Amino acid sequence: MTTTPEDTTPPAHLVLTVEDLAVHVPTEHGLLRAVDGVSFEVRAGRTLGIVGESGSGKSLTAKSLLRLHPAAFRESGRVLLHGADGSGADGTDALDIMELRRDGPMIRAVRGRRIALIFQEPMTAFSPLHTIGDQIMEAILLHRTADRAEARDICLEWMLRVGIGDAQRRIDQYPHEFSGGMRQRAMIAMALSCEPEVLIADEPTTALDVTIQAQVLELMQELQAETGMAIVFITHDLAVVAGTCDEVAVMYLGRIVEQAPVRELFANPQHPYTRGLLRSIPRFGMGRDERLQAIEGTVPQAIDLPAMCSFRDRCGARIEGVCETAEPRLLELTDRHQVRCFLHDPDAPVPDQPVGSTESTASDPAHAPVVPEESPA
Amino acid sequence: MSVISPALGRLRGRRASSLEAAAARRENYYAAGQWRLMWAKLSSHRLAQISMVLLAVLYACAVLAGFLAPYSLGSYDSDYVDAPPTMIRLFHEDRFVGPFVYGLSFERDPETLRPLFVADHEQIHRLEFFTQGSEWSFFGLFNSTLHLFGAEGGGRVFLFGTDSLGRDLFSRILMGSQVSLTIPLVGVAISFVLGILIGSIAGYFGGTVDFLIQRLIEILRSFPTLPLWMALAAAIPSRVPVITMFLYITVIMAFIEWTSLARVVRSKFISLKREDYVMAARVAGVRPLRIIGTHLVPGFLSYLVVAVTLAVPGMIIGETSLSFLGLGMQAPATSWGVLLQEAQDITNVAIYPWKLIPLGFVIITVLAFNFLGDGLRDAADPHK
Amino acid sequence: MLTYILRRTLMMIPVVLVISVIVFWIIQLPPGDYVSSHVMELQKEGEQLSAAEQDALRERYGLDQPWYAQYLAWIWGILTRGDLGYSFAYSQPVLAVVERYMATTLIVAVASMVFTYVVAIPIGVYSAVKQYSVGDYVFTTVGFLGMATPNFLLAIILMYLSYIWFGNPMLGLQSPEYAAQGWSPARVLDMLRHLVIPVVVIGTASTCELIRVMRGQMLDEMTKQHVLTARAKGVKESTNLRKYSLRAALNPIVSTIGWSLTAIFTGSTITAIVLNLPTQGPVMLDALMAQDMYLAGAWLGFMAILTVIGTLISDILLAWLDPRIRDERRARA
Amino acid sequence: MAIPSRTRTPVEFRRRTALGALGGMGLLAVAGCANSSEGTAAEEVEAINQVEEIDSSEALTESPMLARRVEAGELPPITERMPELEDIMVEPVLEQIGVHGGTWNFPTRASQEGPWEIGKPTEEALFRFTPEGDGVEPNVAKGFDVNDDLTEYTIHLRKGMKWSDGHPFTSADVMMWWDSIMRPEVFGRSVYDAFWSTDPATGERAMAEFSAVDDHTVQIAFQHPRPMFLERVAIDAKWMFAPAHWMKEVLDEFIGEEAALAIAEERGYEDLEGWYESACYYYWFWPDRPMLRAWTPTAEPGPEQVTWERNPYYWKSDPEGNQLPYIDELSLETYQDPSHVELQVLDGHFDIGQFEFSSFTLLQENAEKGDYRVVQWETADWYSHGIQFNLEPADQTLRGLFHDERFREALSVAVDREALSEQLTLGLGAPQQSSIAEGRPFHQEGWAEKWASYDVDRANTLLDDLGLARSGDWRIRPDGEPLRLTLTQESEAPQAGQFEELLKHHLEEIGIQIDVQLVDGGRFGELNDSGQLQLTTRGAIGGIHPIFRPDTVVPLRAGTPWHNQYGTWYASEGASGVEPTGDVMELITVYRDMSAQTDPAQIDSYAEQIIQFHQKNLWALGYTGPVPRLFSVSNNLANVPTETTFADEFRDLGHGRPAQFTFVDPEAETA
Repeated sequence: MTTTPEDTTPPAHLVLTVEDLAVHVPTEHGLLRAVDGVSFEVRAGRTLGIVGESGSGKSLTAKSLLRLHPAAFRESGRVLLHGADGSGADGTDALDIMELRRDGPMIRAVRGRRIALIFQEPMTAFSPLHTIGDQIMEAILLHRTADRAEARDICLEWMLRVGIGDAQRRIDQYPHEFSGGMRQRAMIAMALSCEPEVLIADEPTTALDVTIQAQVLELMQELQAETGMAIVFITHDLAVVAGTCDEVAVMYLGRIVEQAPVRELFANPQHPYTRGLLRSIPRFGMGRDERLQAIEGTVPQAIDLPAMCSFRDRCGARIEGVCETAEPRLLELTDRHQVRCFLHDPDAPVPDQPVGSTESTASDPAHAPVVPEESPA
Repeated sequence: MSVISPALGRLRGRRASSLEAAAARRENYYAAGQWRLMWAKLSSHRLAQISMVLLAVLYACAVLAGFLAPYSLGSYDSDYVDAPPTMIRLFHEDRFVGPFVYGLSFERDPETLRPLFVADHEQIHRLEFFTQGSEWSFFGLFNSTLHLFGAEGGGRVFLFGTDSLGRDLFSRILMGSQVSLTIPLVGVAISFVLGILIGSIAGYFGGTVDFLIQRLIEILRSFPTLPLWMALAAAIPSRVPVITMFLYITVIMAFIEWTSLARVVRSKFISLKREDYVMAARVAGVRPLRIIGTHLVPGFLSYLVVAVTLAVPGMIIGETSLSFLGLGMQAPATSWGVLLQEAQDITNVAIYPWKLIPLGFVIITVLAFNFLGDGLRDAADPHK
Repeated sequence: MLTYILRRTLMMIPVVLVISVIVFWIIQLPPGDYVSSHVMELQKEGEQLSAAEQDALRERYGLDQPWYAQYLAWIWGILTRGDLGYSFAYSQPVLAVVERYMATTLIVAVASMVFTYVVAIPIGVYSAVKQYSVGDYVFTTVGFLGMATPNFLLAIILMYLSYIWFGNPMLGLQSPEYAAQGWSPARVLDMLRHLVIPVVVIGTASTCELIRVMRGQMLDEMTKQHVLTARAKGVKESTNLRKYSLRAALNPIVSTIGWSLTAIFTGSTITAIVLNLPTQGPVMLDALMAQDMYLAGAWLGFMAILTVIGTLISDILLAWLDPRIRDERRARA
Repeated sequence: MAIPSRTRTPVEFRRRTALGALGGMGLLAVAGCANSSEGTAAEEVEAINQVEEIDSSEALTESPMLARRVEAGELPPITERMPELEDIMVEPVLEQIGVHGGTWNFPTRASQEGPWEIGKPTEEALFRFTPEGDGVEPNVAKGFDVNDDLTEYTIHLRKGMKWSDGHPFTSADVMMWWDSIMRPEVFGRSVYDAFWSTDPATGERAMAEFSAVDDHTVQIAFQHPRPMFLERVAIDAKWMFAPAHWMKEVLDEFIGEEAALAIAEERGYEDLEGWYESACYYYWFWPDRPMLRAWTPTAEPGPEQVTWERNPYYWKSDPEGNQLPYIDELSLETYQDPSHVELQVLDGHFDIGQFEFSSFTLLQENAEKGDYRVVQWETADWYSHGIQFNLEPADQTLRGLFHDERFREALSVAVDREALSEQLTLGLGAPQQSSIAEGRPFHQEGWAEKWASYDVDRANTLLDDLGLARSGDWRIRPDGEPLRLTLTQESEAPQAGQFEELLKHHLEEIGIQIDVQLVDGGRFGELNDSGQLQLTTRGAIGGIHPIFRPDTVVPLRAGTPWHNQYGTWYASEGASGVEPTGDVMELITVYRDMSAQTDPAQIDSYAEQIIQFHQKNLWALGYTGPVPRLFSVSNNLANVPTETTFADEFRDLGHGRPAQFTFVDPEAETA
């Protein structure tokens, strides 16, 4: 995956296209625009990372792909699931998940079968009252075979594939008898047992300790190589993204603020938020007295936001008189690198003051207007 | 970060949550203590709010009972036995005269001896507000003869009718609320302390201590309460002041109630005990009682508040049952339990149905406490 | 597990013995004894017993002994001969009296319990699934009305309404004309009609409690991660509700069945009196009032044992239903 | 009436009894009774007691239910079942000749403590009180003879009379009762007062001797004159016979202790005492135990319903020769709370219900709907609401006060009787002192008004005079203690708590602090026995005649709160209790003298003295006059007396002669 340079491999066929996805939640205090205007696409065998802080809407986006939200949530946009061979890449023949009735048989046929989901907390993702095997087989019985013996075989096979030794015994054990890492392996086995086209991994490793984390990530990569499934990898951890994803979308307050291939993003972040995130990752070679920089403030709530840049209050590079005037557009810096920031918008309103910032430093590259041409290809 | 993001979490709790528009407030949201969160959530739970208001009104009435009640507990009036609620009128012969009542003449049906009250249209008794009447005492602090209302010139106003001894039911309900609304609170408070203490000891130490306490609870719960009450009723001397009797009753109630609270506390403790911060404190050598006091109890105090709110209705009903067994307040002191017990009679249900009005008060109070408890429970876990 | 049950069962013996002592001590605690209350009863009917006659009665019943001597004799009889003692008021062995009322008591208790569970669980589930809907509020309110009205008053009001509306207060468990007959569909129907009020009255109190618990449990369970996991697997909502949420929510409720039976047995005494039910409750209350101590003692002891067994059953059920607890027990035992 | 000439007829008999003489005093105001002071007692009694006789066996008619059994060969014909024609007891017609059939739905208390509820209405004693209550008349007995010094009573039984199992009833049955049951005291009761005569000189008591003269004659001999013997038998001994043939199969005397115990155990009893109390005293629950009652049980009492069926051998008929009872069956249905009887009377289920007076309005208002009428029977109590002072309380200061007339008067006039009457008795209990009502024997002028006017000032003056000075709200006793009294009532009593609350209210107005204490029956008994009571509102005093039942008015035995310690003293012959002084001692003396009298007029004059002591002292204060006992009677039921007296001495409802109650339309009456 990541080891293969994108430009040398033939583009894999499209598996999932998300267009203008929005999840709006009515509350007593107004409409919460939890996800707004999100678009991306995922190709077979590739991994898309969605990165963001708590409350950025990344998990909601993930659940929208399977329509797991309660009826009260207002969803719009299109989630196109293309045929297994990539047919309908133009959208004509694809299945629009948003058109399906919530909890109807159509969506249920997609869930687990074509799009599978792995959750963050392996501790709670299994029912404590049922055996691991029972819960893995449930999906198999629903989607692949009605024969329990066969389902059990498939289950055992997958448990072995995800590295659960002594599967014959463990299949009848309860979740509390599994360690965290083992449970996450079981979770993966459950998700993959029906060989889905898309795997959505919602913070699959957050709850695990570092060595287990690495094992699980490795496992996922191996399996992706074997099955050719697409992965949507949701995380707040840019470090993980770097090692696993082909493409990265950075979300802030329900919107994608920057999207680029993984190398491009790390090498040439364009949005102040992305830069902030990158600065908050510890790097090799950091000076002893260098401090990790956190982004100030917390994610506000997306209710009744005025039409302005939502990151403005926390932004170190805000342009007074510009950022609060309107919402920035998503700009195409290159055909695969998009950013949502006035800094890159040639049509941005003229600021009252040239550059206004409380803590801006000249040395910070973020403050220099970045010209698209300069970005490394 | 939890699997469900806080945003979603808040959304899920949205129906009971407040999502403040103001950014400043929003920022505080994360810093806000558990109590503020609960309060914020509670204040958007409409039924809980209504319940709170209702309870506030009821308690205020109980505090001001002497002032609000037009008559005292000793106002036996043989001219007005089993009188139905008095009709308060505004117009006399199509002429507006303000709130007034007609004088009533009392006679009995010669066939059935049912009391009949005929309104005498010649006698008009206006309602007077802030009027003088029988003396009442404000918890022994001061005495007053001021009453919110009364009928002028010998008129009688019985909002809820009278009982067979000719006492005003409205006044009795108010006076009774002083007992019926406080016994549960005091009783729950006692059982609360007992329950936390014993439950936490059992939960914290586990092992033999837990085993013994568990058996103790088992024994207590299988106690025959009925003969116990009867024994107590006989043991309580007849000449106890009302306050003492009140205490006896609360202690009896608490004695029965604490075991269930202790069980709740114990199980909560066992699960909390495994939490890291408690482990840390233990490893650091903090004394057990200190751990219980500073680490564990705050960890589920909100939960206990809920449990307590929900225990109150049981106590209110318990008080009525005790009255049924004759273990109630001594006359003329009264309580809702005593009033209900008096009403428990086919004659009353069939002929003098207004005597069932106290039941309404019991129901309202129990409902209010329950809805408040429900609201509190929904609010108790803001991050759910 | 087996060792655990065994250990707990053995532990029951001292607990029950302690309870029996306390029960017996409490029963004789109220002043006066059976003879003194019996004499008062006779007086009301115009009979007088002389002091000598009273003393003879006391001697005959062994009431001239101190209470612990009476207790030891009683418990010895139970342990060695299975003899529960003698009811003074009925002049019959306690067992005979208890037997006489057992069938109806069980019918009422079991019917109330079934009613409670059959009504409460679906309503609790409904109220949770449709939280804050009109139905939720209606059920909650009706449940609370039942709970807030003291049973004795609710019973008398329902009886009176039944008389007003149907011309029959539905007292007792069956119409007298059926009492002497054999079983027939008409008699069963008649009995069912008579069961309505008692079951409603006795049931509502615990029903409300149960609805609330069930609703809370369901709300907790329905938002659990693993329910979402199952949904993401493509499991049907109804299956999901049944297999995961309901199953988990039922756990604590099923495990309290042991407790509730005792509660329904003892808690319905006053109701049974008001409704004229020929159950143990009123018999026992009379026995307590009259200090017919072996009868009262046997019954209360029985209740105590039921409570202890109930607790044990609850614990076993809990372990049986929840693999985590099962393993913990296994580890401890 | 063909009674052997040597036997006195009931008319003669009445002339010789004490109450016969009372007739002239206008004993009871009985409607339809030729109640005039002019006619002789004999004429009057004869008018009341039109004893008719069945002319021929042709006239005898039985219930269709029995006729069917006769046809089926299960029963002998009626002529063989009933006594010889001239010995059949003929009940006079009260309202109408009845119709055979129907089921009488009869409420009984669920508790085993209530055997009398069915026991009294179905009871058949040797002698019973006349409807007017002015004396006794033969019942199971056909008649009697007595010698002039009242030491030898000869009782004649009815020839051909049979037990409910068809076995002949003879003098052997009376002898069985006396020799094997009463005298050995096998059922836990001492030999009744009736069977003792007192030596007028020494006061020593001697037991009667029974002997069977022939199959139908029994003689009872006393050492000393025994006046009022038959009245006492009617009250105390209730039945003076037992089925000898059956008893021989159960009494240990005949079959040995082992076999007797085996039977006891078979019947569910652990000892012979319990079994014999049940077999010889509360015997009417055993279906196999032969009886003389109009109805007999078909099963032992159970949790729900028991049917009693008519006794095919019942020995009474109406004047037309219809064998009684008219009603075929009793359906005994258990209830636990009086409200159940109320509800099932309202819905027309119970044919007769007995009620406290407080149910009056409810019953009257629904009478038409429930198709019943409300019948009121007077009671013989002297008041409906009142208090008794325990004259020997532990506290000597209180004792002094209770014995002081002024104190009792103060407590009497401090209470507003008019108000109490409205609040407690629906306005029906007259606001008056404890007293004997006008028209009843021993009524005294001015008694009802004594200390009866509401006068708080007077009460205060009296208390001041007693040295009970007021300090603040409360009065202080001479010893410096506050004057504080405990007022005890049994919690089960009707209206318990209400009357006490009102009393407390009134008495606290005059500075006496009152603690109301409601206790269960056993506790009350214990308080009473141990002398711990001070004031109590439980029960009432009174009664038909001091000679019938002196318990509440003369301290002869323990029980009645006001004289409990004295009664204990008397009954234990001084071994325990407290020896009375003054007027209370006089009561005992007068009573003893009265008991030794053979002349009815003398007896009455002594009785009057007893009454006057009460009028003078008022050891018990009454605040409201007596209220009647209520019966709801189905409109389909006839021959239920409307105005008579409800008293235990008269066996409560039994005084209405239930055997001749009849349904107007028996078809409409099923269970």
